[in-house]
Amino acid sequence: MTFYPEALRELVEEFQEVEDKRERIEMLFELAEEVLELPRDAWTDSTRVRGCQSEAHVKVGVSEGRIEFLGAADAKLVQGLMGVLSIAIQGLAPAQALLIPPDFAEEMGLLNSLTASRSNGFRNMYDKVMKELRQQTE
Amino acid sequence: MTFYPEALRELVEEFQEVEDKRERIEMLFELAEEVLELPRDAWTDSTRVRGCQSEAHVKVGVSEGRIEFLGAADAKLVQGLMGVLSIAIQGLAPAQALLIPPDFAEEMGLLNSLTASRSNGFRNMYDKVMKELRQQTE
Amino acid sequence: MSLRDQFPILQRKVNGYPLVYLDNAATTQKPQVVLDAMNVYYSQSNANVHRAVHTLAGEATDGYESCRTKLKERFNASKVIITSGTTEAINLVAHAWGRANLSAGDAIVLTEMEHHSDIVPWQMLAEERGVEIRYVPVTQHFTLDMEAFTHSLEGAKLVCVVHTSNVLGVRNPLEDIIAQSHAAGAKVLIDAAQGVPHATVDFEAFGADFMAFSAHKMCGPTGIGALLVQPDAFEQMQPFMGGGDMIETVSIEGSTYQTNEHKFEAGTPRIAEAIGWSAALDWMESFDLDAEHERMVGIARWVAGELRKLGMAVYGRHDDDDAAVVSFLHPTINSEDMAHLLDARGYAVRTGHHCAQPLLHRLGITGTVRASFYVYNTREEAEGLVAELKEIVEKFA
Amino acid sequence: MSLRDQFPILQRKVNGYPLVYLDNAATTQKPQVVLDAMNVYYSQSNANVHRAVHTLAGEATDGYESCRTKLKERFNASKVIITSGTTEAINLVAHAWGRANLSAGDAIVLTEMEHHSDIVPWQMLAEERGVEIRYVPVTQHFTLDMEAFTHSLEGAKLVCVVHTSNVLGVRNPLEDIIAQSHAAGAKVLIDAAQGVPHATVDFEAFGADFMAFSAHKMCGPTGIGALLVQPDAFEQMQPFMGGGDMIETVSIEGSTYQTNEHKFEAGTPRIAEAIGWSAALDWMESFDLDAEHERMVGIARWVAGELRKLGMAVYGRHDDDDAAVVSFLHPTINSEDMAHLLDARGYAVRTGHHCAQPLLHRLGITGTVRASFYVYNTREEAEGLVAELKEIVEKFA
Ligand SMILES: Cc1ncc(COP(=O)(O)O)c(C=O)c1O
Ligand SMILES: Cc1ncc(COP(=O)(O)O)c(C=O)c1O
Repeated sequence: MTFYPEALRELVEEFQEVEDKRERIEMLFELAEEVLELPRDAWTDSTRVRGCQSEAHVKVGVSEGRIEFLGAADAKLVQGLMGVLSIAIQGLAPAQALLIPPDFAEEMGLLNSLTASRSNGFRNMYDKVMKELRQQTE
Repeated sequence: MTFYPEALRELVEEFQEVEDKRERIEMLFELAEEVLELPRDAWTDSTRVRGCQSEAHVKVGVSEGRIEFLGAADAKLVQGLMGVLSIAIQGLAPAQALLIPPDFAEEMGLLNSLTASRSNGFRNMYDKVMKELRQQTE
Repeated sequence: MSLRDQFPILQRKVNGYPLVYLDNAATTQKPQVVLDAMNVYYSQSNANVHRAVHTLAGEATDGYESCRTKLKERFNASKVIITSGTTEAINLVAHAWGRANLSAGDAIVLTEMEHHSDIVPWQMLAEERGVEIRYVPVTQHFTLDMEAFTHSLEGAKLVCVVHTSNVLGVRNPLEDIIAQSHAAGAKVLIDAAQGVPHATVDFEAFGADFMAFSAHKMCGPTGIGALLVQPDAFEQMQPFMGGGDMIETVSIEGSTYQTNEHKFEAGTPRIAEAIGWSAALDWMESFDLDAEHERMVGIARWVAGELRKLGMAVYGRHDDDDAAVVSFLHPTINSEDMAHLLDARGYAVRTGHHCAQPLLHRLGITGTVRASFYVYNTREEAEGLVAELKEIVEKFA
Repeated sequence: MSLRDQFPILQRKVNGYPLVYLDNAATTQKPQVVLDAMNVYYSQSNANVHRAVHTLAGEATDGYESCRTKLKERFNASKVIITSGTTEAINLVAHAWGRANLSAGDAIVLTEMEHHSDIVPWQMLAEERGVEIRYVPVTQHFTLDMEAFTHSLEGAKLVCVVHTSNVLGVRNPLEDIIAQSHAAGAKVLIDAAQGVPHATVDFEAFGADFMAFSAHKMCGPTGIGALLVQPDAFEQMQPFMGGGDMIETVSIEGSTYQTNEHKFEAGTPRIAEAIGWSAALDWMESFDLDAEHERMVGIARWVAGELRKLGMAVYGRHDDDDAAVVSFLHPTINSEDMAHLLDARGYAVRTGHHCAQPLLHRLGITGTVRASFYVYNTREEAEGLVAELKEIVEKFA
């Protein structure tokens, strides 16, 4: 967990203390509120996270060297994971954010598969955010 | 074994008494001599047993209501099985011969597969002989 | 041992709760006898089939061919081609029969109820050969528009229809479809992936020309399926994939092909899979499928009713011959969230478009939550599902 | 546990004698870990992959994709398409790449050493599209006529060559072939069915455009194989079979396809098989394949020498990089008889044309007896084989 920012580390630990998966999901649903919402009329093909079962959109900008992350998803679970990512990277320098591996979703006991495939909206979302960050720092 | 003619029944029993497969094969090789040989220059596409690994040819006629069976094969094992079939059907009425199931090769401990496939020259040979007998009695 | 006890996976816990496996339309579980048969093969008889005289090869060949024999018996079919599954079986028809017998201007009839596996191969053929595709619409009662079907037949050469919808569970009026198609001079392909797990079909009496299905949806292994073909249609098929045992002779001038089913089984076949499927087919004979089907549909019908009471939209009608599939949506709770919440309590259901986007498009939706029942599922499991959903609705609606 | 002890089948008796399995070029045996992996999957995680959120589906998807990941690592390949075997992999190239990139007048170079699986798909394409096929002859030293090869390249678009002959065991000069082909502007497909079980290949460094092989010849299950593809060739491939997970969207107006390997994996994939293969790939890392290869070729070379002493014709040269395959014929004893006599003592060898009729035609024969060795075979088994053959020759010649 070395690369996790403090806030993310705490979150992971908080989740790990909860044994029941249903409870963890409910906690995650609450984190959906943490995302700076990308309004529906800003949803475009370029904000779309591909391969999700339902609609999910993200927008990542870098302003004065700090990340600005917006997102929204039909599924609360996906938006909750955006919330976690948001807590992790909002306001960070891109170079720092790029060090965060996707493992937290598994470590928080939320996903059981990290394979980048259609079942895994989270992984696609994470990959898209990181890719865009990389492009914007080049 | 109800449909086996006497001579075939005896042969099957004789083979069943021998425990070693190698010995049984050697006994079968000797039965290759029992076949009325179909001379090489009589080998044609219509005498060919298809799907054999090596060349095998048979010719079945019915003369005065009695079967006349000729055969020859590159493989002694196949020709030996022709010998067994010959002992079973030579001179029989076709209707009687048609009652003989192909099981004897397995019961004699010679083949372990009765699936009609390329591995099984015997089965293809048996099927061809029976088919021709059926055609000639129609 | 009870039927259910024969499935080792059903002892498993998921997220601390007993597994309730309700994703049977995607794939079914395997009884122990199927695993045993494959283990025995691999640890006692593993060898390549055909063309060999050694003992293991004979046993492997017998095992492989026994699958074909059992399929012939179970379905009363004279030609059974072993494929990797329903999808390959349909692609085989599109290539081996379609490309040899259809040309520009010919028409194929599909339905909006088809699985992608019975759409995309035809779209590819249509694009390549200029063949026309006509889609029979689905009505608001979740059935095929049979009037439109009749109209679509004019000049059609092939009708491809799903036996039972994997989304709706609706079993189509196949007898009528086959009779009308044949009267119009069209051949008929049935996608029976969801049909044969629920009903025994006499292919000969049924009268379709082609029928495709997968082992993994009827308690058999992954990686294997079959295409049943009527003899006259079989004679019209050209080879599809080349190599391995499908030839009679190969020379640099050209090749000649086998005349039996091997012609369409290029390369080393699915040997262990065939042996496992063979065991699964035997196992399917060990209970009364019709009675089980009745029980399962009863459960599905009950679940559908309860879910409607919870305010869900249910897509399906659950007639006696339909499959035990319940597709549903809640007006405000997202499907994916619902599936995750269920998974947290051990319930495995599927969400998404179920590879039937044209059908969902017609229904005006993009996906459903789907619970599908099979022979080892119990009424108690269904009650548990309803109770869980009730809790979810109360909490998250 | 010794390497050999990990193969349960090697404890078996055949006709009262311990099994001596020397038909490894047809298919290899499976170590217990491979069976275990498939059993664990079927009894704990069996589910359909992709598009689902429940726990089992996640585990199944990870298991399936782990096979791809391991293949990428082992072969240093960026694109790995999972197929049902070598044969389907080559047919996939013929359809997905060939039909999109070759047209009348284009030429494909094959060799007389090819397996039918690398001939028939091209003959079918040639007939359909008017493509020319050129066959590189085999010399009396059992090698490709490299001068003829160089000449054949003029204007060729694709070169298809077997890594290692399944009849001769001869490993072709692939580095030279690939370099010359690329210089002439042709892509190269390697049939590595017999190659990868004996040698580790760095696909990236190797430089071929396509490489096909089967799991069952490298201690993995039946029913699965792979096609490795270079990225630029991958971009030139059109979809082959339609249905299942290969699409992005399907509508009645048309479909769009996935952009990764799933585009070529239509239908429910070979899930258990992928998991079994994954275990086999791990297992292959547990010993030094190069050292084992050296040992096996040593055995083959010794056997070849002994058989020549017995008056047999041996077809092969047994160089260091060749596979441990010994093809032979006795001047008077029929091959099939020989195989039956060997089987009676527990020895499994293969006879027949080994799906390489053009090669045999060139050698002026119609078949051989073939003994092929793999990592679990011992020197003692080889000595036993020679002793048996000696006895057979003495008795039946
Ligand atoms: C050289 C070669 N190519 C292709 C094949 C075909 O492999 P499969 O039957 O597994 O598709 C084989 C195996 O029989 C082979 O030895
Ligand atoms: C109706 C229907 N057709 C075709 C298929 C495709 O079957 P498979 O993926 O086994 O090829 C399925 C299963 O997903 C199905 O439900």
